[in-house]
Amino acid sequence: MSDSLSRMLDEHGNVVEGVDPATLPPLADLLDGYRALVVARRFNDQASALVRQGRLAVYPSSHGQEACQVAAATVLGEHDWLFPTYRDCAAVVTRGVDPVEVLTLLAGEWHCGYDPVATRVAPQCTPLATQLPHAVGVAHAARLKGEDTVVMALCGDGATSEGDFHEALNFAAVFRAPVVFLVQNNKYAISVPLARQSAAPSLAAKGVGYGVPAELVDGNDLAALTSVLAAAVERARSGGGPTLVEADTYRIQAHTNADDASRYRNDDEVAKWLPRDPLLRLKAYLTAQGVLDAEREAAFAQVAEEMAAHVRAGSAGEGTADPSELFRHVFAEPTPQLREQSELLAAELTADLEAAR
Amino acid sequence: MSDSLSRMLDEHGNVVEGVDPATLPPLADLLDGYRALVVARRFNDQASALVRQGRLAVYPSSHGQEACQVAAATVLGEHDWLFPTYRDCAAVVTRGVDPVEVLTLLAGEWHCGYDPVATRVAPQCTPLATQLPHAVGVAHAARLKGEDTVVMALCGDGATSEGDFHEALNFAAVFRAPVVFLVQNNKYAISVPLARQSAAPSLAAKGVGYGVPAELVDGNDLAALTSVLAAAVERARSGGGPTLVEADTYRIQAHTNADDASRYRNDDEVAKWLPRDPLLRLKAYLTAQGVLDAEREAAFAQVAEEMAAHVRAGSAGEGTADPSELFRHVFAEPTPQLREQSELLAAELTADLEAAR
Amino acid sequence: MSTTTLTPKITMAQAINTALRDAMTADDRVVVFGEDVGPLGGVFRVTDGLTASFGEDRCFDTPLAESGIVGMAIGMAMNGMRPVIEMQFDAFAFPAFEQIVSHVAKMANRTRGKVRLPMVIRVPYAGGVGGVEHHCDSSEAYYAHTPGLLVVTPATNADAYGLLRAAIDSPDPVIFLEPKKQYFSKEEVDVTAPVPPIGRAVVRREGRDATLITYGPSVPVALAAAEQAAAEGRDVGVVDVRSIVPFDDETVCAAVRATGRAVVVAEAPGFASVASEIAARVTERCFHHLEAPVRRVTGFDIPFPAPKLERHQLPGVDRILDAVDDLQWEES
Amino acid sequence: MSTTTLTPKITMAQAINTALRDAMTADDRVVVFGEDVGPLGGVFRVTDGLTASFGEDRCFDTPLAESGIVGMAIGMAMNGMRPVIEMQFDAFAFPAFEQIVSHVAKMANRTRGKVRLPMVIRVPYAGGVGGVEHHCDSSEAYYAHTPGLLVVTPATNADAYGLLRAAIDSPDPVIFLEPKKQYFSKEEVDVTAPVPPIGRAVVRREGRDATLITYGPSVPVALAAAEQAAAEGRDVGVVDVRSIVPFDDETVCAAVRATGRAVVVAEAPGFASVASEIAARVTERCFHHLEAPVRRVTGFDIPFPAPKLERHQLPGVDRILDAVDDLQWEES
Ligand SMILES: Cc1ncc(C[n+]2csc(CCOP(=O)(O)OP(=O)(O)O)c2C)c(N)n1
Ligand SMILES: Cc1ncc(C[n+]2csc(CCOP(=O)(O)OP(=O)(O)O)c2C)c(N)n1
Ligand SMILES: [Mg+2]
Ligand SMILES: [Mg+2]
Repeated sequence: MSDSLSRMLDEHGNVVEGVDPATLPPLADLLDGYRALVVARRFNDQASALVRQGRLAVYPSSHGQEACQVAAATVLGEHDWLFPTYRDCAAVVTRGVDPVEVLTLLAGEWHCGYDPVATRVAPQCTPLATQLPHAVGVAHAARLKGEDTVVMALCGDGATSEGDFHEALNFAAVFRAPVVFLVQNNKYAISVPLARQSAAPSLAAKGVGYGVPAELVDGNDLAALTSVLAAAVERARSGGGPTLVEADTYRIQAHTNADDASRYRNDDEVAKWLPRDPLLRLKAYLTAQGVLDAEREAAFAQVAEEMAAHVRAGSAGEGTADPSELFRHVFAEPTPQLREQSELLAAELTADLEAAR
Repeated sequence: MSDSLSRMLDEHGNVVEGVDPATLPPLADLLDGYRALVVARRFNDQASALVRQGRLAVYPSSHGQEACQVAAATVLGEHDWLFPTYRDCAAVVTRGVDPVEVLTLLAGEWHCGYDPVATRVAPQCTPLATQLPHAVGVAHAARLKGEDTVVMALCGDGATSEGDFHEALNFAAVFRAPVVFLVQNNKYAISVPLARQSAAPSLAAKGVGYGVPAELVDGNDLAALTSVLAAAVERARSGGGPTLVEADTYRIQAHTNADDASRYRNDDEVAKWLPRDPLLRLKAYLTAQGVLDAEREAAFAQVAEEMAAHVRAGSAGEGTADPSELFRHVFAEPTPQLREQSELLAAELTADLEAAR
Repeated sequence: MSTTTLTPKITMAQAINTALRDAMTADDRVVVFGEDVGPLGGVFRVTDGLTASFGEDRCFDTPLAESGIVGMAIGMAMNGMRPVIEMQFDAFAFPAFEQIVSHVAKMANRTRGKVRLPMVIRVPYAGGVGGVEHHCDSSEAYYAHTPGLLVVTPATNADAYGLLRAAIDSPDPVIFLEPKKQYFSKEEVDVTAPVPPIGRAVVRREGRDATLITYGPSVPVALAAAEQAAAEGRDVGVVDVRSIVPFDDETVCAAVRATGRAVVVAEAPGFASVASEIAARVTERCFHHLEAPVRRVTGFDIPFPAPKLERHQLPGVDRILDAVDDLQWEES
Repeated sequence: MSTTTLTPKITMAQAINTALRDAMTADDRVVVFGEDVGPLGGVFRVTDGLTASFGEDRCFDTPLAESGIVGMAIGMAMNGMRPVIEMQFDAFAFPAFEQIVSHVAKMANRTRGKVRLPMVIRVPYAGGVGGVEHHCDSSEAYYAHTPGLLVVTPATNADAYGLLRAAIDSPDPVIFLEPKKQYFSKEEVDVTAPVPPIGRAVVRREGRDATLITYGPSVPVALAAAEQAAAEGRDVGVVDVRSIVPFDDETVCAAVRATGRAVVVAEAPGFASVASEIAARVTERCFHHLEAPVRRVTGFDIPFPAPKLERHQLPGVDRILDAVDDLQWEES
């Protein structure tokens, strides 16, 4: 099961041969999903634009991976948790977190922007794979508390090489923790191609070594992704333990704006993936099914534009950047040492102000 | 291939049904192997006795795992490397290192006793799984230098849960490094049983996730172990890359002398494994083949006794324990700081001596 | 579950065990896990009987992976529990270093206090037990240098009980360093005494001539040295730091100002250590009270030596007294 | 492969690149690997062109796993090579902490010198680049506190070249900390100059009134502060430590004894830091020459702040001058 690719819609939006159309997610859900894809794409593009304008420090875009982003968020219930990486802003946005808050960290703040407990979204994680054991912990705690919470934990192909990936998968399996691990295999870890990352037949193949059921799915096919992930979430919720899902996708853009992808891959390779765009195929399918027309498309674009305008407006400010906050959250109660240091800084700032007069 | 158990000799020393007796290692090799088993067993017992006598700080015995110990060492060529753990003294002895040197660390010295470069045996490693990436490095360096060295890297079932196990297997696979990983699955990590360590169908199943061929073998059957490991060494030597071998065996004694196994397992479980003793079955086979008789058995016992006497004699002394050595090897050239500290200690010791007069 | 009464004489391991028990009884969000802490009760028997008393869900063994253990504890703390985890030996916490430094220490700050991690990482530390390599490291400097971690180390069985209760109650993550050589030494412990606050040093012995500043396994050694100094006519005090982070400047500096002479005593290698910090900050704050530079008696800057040589590494009574002798008495 | 000539003005990244190139040319046991160091040439372009010049076997990318990278380097060093590995950012070396502390630092001692590990771990470190979290840590204290590691940090492009050559030639493992904010600043570098020995500090500026002791990214800041102090009539010297382990007590203490006043400047959080060590050891050795306690200007004990606030964390000219002003001038 882990070596064959699950796909429902082909690149042209046709239902793949052998797939019973009745097994596709309901049209209404796919239409919602398509809207989310449009918003996610717009979010990616808007954030990249903000970087170019110098209003955002850095942005790792999920352009081309929006189906993974949308599916990961939409299969979750209200009380479920999402554990995103730095590349998963669009998933967090789809989950319903204010897109301005989502960009806080990347805008140069020291904090994650949103309230992880209220939103049930962990801070976007930078050190690779380190969030995966946290996801297991949240899930195991939920199980001990008798709650039916499920945790969706995201990582990239590169992150699967880290020891923490291994430890998290193994802990989840041993404790039958309700976690779904979604690996977005976008074929690159910055400049390092998949072949330098793994010699396995697939990343899904890693499930076997933990006794974790695994599935390889077309990462640009929202229908297939949603089906596979929803099933995994359901199994986790009903006590069936963790699942590993590998999404076969591609990083269309550079790692971040700071990266120069031409140093390690050629445009031909990218060009081959462009027709596999997750939006194109779902649009084709929904159009053929008669539920998507120009009007609806325009309505979705409108929603996306409003989101983008909100992001632009929200990113205009200088942010909080109150120096006293430097000391406020390190501990519940600042230590005497931090109080002293905070006073030192305050005195400096006062002196600066006075000098500036 | 990774889920079915390779076995050549059953518990009674009969060739297992379906196995062509011609595929067994040559009788002469098995006879040598048997002698090595006898010596290894004697070594384990002698070391345990030294602990009881207070002449050795601690000893993690491989009693019952001697077939793994012997096979791991004997399949290697002169220039190959062995990477043992704290439990693999007997493998190091089989490799030809002076058994007194092998016990150095456990006798309370700060160093590993033997010269790793001269013996091609890495220091016995305590932090679990951490030696596995070193093994990959030695192997990769050999490959870059055009040498046909193979590296045998040992670890336990518990150690497979560590991130370093994962990283080592993956690096070995990606670089096609000539390493054979032998996991001695003795069912316990101190008190923690295999079921708490892994939910996988087998530990060999982990190979798939790295694209590393894997084999599950009866760890108490020297014939099967030798065949499987020798084939893996040959594949590695000829450029075929790494192999993962899981040896199905059992830790007959407590974790170390300091451990009380009755707190976490009962004697019945142990009793079940006693008839599967690696010595018994090989002895029965060789006797039936007519190459082992009482005289030969006595000769082997004699060799083992000589080794044991040598160990007892060698463990009598107080060891080097020269305080100036504390500073001598930290860097090639002691730093000014270490020189100062060394002089301080020397002055103290001189003062003590004078005070004692 | 036994109810807690005034225990006449118990070992430090038992004091910690009792603290865990009492905390688990008082608050069912407290869970204990790690390697061999379940049926075995830990290699030092510190968690003895907890699984039997509280069940598999409250005290359990994990797979053998320290980063995973700390990482899972982080997640459980995020989801409302209060994990108390054990690292089997000091050096075996190092695989979890990234989780500790990049997450345990920083989660509260990163989330502006929305996600605090009320977890305790118990680490048996330091030497004096004749352990083989990797079993005797004094790793407090790594943690103390990392902003966001509270670092606490008891020197008495009463503090082992009290400070662990305080650590478990703390809203912030605590690295709880247990001097393993004291696990089996017996002392009276009044578990009904008020829980001491984290962040307060304590004067273990008053002294007018010089002050020994120390913590954890070196406290009994410093007390023995003070005892011997007294026999030799010098009145030496001992301050037990107890809480490395936060640091109690007030108590420590008051003691040093009163004597004008100080020696910092700790097992860890001295370079860039907690002892360096104490020496530096005491000097900064008490400079004009000092008759002599603050001396340090610490481990040498070498890997922890094997049993046969460890007595040379550990700060002993003689070395401490030599340092006290060095405090330029002739000039005063 | 270009032969090396006197290069007029190159960046620190280029100086390091040239050092790698020259070392690889001089000794084919030198191999370079890590994350993205191959075709990409590293995220800071420090390894630019090495794969093209020396081939895949001499400079290559690895899977994404820092413990594996350090572990593999250990094995390669055991087998006769001289690996120079890159940790992509300071905080991303933490997953390798166990390998560094338990093996890199201890292998020579454990084998009585039979297995030395001539390897270099390059770590771009410290702030000043407006990086997001985990990208600006100053982690030198962790390494400096660990016996068995040499810890070196250049502050000039010439030293970046020279010290890296020395580090690669060293029979012992070296943590080579590169002040990343200086990667793209240009200076003249004479690569034909003799390689400086590891372990020697250098006086960057003579001064009679006070001494700033510093290293790495804080050296230019200290020089700027000294410049401004001069404008204000105070003659302040600057010592660049360069080598944290071994530490050059001689040079540092000579400078301090001459002035009687010292300020230690470093970016890392101050608690239990290298700055603490320097303050403590300078005080121990120069006590009677000191007119005032040695002051420390360091980062606060907080997680490294985000771009918008990092200027408050970094020791700046004003804060250094305030500390100099504090050195009790009225009394002398
Ligand atoms: C522990 C750690 N090491 C290195 C890095 C630097 N780094 C950031 S992203 C990245 C590549 C990650 O690749 P992948 O996991 O495939 O995710 P993607 O960026 O493709 O989404 C690297 C090496 C890091 N963030 N964390
Ligand atoms: C990193 C690390 N964590 C913990 C330990 C403590 N410890 C020593 S042996 C052991 C169990 C190892 O089990 P396994 O790998 O199955 O090997 P076995 O002892 O059975 O041969 C543990 C937990 C250690 N040595 N290293
Ligand atoms: Mg990727
Ligand atoms: Mg085992």
